[in-house]
Amino acid sequence: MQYKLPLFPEQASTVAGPVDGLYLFLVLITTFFSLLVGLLILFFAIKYKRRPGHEAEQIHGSTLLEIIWTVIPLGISMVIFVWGAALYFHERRPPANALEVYGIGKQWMWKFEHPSGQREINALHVPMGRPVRVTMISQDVIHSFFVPAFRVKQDVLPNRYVDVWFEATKPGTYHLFCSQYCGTKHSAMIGEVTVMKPDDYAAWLVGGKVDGSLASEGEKLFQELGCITCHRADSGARGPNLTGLYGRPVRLNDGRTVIADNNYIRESILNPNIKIVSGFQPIMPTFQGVVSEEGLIQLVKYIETLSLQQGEPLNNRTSPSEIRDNEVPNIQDQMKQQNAAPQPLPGKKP
Amino acid sequence: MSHNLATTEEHHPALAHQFDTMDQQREASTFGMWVFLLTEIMMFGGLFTAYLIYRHKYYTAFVGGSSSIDVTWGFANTLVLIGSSLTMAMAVWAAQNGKRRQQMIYLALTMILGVAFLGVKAKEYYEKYDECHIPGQVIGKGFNATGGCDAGDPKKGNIADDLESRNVPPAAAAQIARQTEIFFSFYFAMTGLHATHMLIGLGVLAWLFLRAKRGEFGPEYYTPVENVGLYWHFVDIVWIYLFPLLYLISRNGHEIFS
Amino acid sequence: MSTATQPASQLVMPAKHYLNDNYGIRSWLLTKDHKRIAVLYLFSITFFFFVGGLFAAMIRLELLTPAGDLFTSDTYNKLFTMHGINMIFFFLIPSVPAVLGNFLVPLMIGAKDLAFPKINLLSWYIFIVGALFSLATMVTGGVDTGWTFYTPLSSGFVKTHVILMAVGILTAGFSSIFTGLNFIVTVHRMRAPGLTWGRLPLFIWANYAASLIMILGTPVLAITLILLALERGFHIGIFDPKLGGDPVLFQHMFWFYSHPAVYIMILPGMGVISEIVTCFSRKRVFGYSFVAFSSIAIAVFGFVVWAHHMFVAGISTYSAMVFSLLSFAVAIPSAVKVFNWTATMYKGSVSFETPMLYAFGFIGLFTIGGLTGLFLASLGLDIHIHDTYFVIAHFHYVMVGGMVMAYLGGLHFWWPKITGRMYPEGWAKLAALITFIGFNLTFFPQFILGYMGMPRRYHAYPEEFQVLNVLSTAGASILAVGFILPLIYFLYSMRFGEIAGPNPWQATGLEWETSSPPPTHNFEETPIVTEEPYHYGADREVTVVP
Amino acid sequence: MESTMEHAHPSRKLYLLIFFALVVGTCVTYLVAKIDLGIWNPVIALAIACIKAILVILFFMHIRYSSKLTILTVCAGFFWLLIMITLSLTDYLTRL
Repeated sequence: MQYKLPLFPEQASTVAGPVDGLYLFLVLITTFFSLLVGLLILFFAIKYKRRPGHEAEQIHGSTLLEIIWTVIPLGISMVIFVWGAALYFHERRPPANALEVYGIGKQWMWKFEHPSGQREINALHVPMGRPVRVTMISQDVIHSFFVPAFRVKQDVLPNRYVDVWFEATKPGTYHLFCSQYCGTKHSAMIGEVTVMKPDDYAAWLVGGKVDGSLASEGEKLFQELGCITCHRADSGARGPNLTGLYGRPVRLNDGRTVIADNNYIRESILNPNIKIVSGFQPIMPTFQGVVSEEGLIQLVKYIETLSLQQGEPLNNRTSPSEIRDNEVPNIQDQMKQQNAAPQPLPGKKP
Repeated sequence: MSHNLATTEEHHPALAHQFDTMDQQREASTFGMWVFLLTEIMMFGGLFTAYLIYRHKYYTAFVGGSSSIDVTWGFANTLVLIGSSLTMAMAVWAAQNGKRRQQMIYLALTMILGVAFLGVKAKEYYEKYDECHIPGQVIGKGFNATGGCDAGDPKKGNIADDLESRNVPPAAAAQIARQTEIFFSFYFAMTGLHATHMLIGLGVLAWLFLRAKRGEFGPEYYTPVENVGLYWHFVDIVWIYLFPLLYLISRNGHEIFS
Repeated sequence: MSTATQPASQLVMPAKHYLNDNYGIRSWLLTKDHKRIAVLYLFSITFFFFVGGLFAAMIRLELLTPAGDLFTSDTYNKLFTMHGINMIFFFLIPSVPAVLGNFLVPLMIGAKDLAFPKINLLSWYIFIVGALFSLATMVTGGVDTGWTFYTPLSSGFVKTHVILMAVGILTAGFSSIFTGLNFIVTVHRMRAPGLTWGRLPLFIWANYAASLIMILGTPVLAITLILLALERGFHIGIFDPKLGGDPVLFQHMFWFYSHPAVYIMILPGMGVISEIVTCFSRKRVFGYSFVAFSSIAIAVFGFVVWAHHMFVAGISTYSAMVFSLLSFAVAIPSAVKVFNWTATMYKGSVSFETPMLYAFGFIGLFTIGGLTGLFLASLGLDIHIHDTYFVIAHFHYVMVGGMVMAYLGGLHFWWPKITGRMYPEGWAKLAALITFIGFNLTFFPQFILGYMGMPRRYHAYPEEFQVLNVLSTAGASILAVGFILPLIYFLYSMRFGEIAGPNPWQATGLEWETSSPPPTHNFEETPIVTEEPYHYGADREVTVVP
Repeated sequence: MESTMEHAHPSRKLYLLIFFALVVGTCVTYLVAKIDLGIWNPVIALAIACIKAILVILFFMHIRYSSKLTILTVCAGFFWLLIMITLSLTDYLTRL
């Protein structure tokens, strides 16, 4: 049996290289200072070993030296800070054209949903060479999405969408770990991320059996739950028109303005009357306990696609999340064409 | 003055072996008490920080919850506690000046006011119990999603009904009422921790009273009275903040629900 | 200063000292003597150290193979939780302060006792009550939340005795608060005549700084655990997302204490090292005031860096930047200390008794531990290594490689003062060497494991991590020998060790000017301090390096 | 060390005066709360609370007559409280 002893995980994303670069720099710093201190101690220990006739020379200290070894570490650590912060900033900002995947963590499994409707458990297929943004939520405790080969990690929280993004650079299968302790089978909450070449990925997307895209499932829910009774386009509607809403700033009736992002839409379904759109009455019933996390994701996705149907000029839009799908003329758009686009909503209750 | 006294008073019965003088002992214990109060500041501080964050996050629910508490009792209790602080300060003064009888009277008054405060608090707690405002599902009938025992119950205290009567649309009132549970969690955690401190304080006051009765305190030895006084005033200060933070959230009738 | 060295055979134990002042179990359990209370702590925490060590051994055995085949996952989860809780709350936090600090603070400042001896005894009892809660939890099935008790897992999901354990930790926390309070008041109000702040031993400075953290941080842990217990017991919703709470707030409040708490653990250790290095270099510590103030700086900065445990927990990017920047600031005073210790040896007269060997171990391992902290404070890198074995390795380099080394070094250094007898030097040197080797073999592979991506708290792991795990387990078995050896020879030396005499190391400091073991009231007459600290080689000229 | 500490203590008259001020503060807090001042309501309430707390600390708790060390201790308490609150808020106020 042959054992390998690798020192690095595979580099399979665009940030892996830069992260390893920073790591190596820090390893260098650590080695240098550890050796410096270690060798100095060794040298002093030998040179000034206690022997008869030799006495210690009483030195009180040196302000100059103190300043030197305060300022130099301070300088070095500021370099590390800026370097690390720049990387972090990059890793925290999903590019506008990222492919969207939705993830749900629960004790003790990962569920992923692709916009086109594919569902996976403890597995995630992503294309190579394209940024992927995973929007995640937990159904119970805190989990953490960790793919060492991509050098990305994000805690997955209950009651709140968080996202993480990466751009895979190398086809293959990589570990997906839950890295936040989550109870009994924490170490079994693992999965595989499969990075595929774009063609293979397209084939994979078409190959699976799919009920319907997230948006079309969301539309079904939208009708079943009776949302359309109030959220209509006409002027007499009791709820705000959702078309063109996603990613927009919304003025609330207490004067504040919020961006209608995933979390706002989710919150508005569960606790609709806390942040009310200006000009409307707080009359919507809550859907807490009525819609599952999957259902919420579908509704959010549906509301997002409502904004894409408008065909407004792009420059009127404010949020990058709105622009993203229009700019990318590949798979996702093909998928959209396959899945029936939502029609103007009929004003009747199911 | 007591500095000079201390040097001649080396064999005072209350002088502990590790100290050289009464003065050193007095300074050490008072400083120790202040350091202890420092830890108390941080303990309540943790709660205040959490309170601030949630008040920011669930402002409307905090308004709803706060409105359901009877502000008059809170106001009265503030006065009671301030009064007890005065009598406590007087008790310390009496001890410093060697007036044993007055000291006992002031200590007794402090205790009476403290008990009165806790009595009012108990009444308020019972009211909350009666209105099903105890957070969690363990005590009483459990916190109801409508913010009271039953929606439409003619009895007062149903937060949803209360909000509706203030022109809040029913759907909004229901959701705000459900979120008030978090307000009540803070209400009980904060006033509960405060009341626990009061209870401990009353116990210590009773012990002081007995010692005062035996005539143990005088101009040269009054540190225990002074330290208990510091503790009692600290508990008073906590309440000075709790009153506006818990009872007075938007009492002005401003239309925040629109 | 100290008397000239006498041949060991001529030394005799003092006729009357704190150990033979009176006898019987009552004389120990009702003692108000800080030295006896220190000994009580010594036995209590030694017990918890070996209980925690046993859990560690079981963890390492399980991780020998990739599959989770030795214990069930629930048992494994309890093992690492109980290991963490035992080691942190019942060993590391009380280790140097409650044992060496209790024994030495009054001796070093020339006082008869701590300012509040009754409170000192009370805090031992409170510690024991907390420890009993913890033992009760262990006996009735343990806790499996991880020592961090993250909500909502701890408040609503696990089925073990979380409340009981929270009460245990809370109680032990109050013991720590009272110890800190006692030290602070004692240092301010009980110093011998002439012992100004600039003349205080660095061990006192370090313990003073750690005490500041104890009194300012611990109450926040207390209230956090109270809220957690209320939430679990009464289902109120402060951290529970189902009821609108924010689980991340729990992390903020938990780390507000638990990050500074690592400085409670390491600062007194640094104080011990400062004493040892100067003594065995026969030289005044280099840059006394810088070493002293860096302790205070660490204590203060330690409070403003807590969210670096939460960079991937869902805090805002802005907040993460602030906390990262501040985290780098806390590294500076630690670096200053390391450089000053090294410079202390320069032109010294260095000898290699066991305490000095531990001090060498400390400086080397703490340097590595501290520098790997920079990896974790660096935002972009922390995303990858957060919650992996890298964190475990870093933490153990600081806590075991740093703190436990310092504790053992200090125990060897002051053992003659505590018991009046010497430990066997040869065995002790062997143990120090074994500990050093075992430690590095155990924890160095974990840095690599962590960067490879092995998450912490994993019961089973992918096969490619096995080689490094086997190395680590092998190291742990060596480390165990290194820790059991001192237990044996210390016990042996209490009866059969050579008589030490008042000052076997020819060290400076008031604690060496009284007999070993000291009399119950520490000093025959209150000492008066007229010298600067660490006044070694009084005859020599003092030179200043430009 | 300050071995020459002042042992002056406030008179009973001063205590009564402080008590009176505290009662007035409480009444003002209670009455102002009923007037609609928008954002200023909580600000005024807390400002009065702070004044009351300072009065209690200065006079009832004798800080006005205490050593620098004691004053420093009190300040440290509020300083650390401020650290906890502001640094926690760096997260909560900037979360999107």
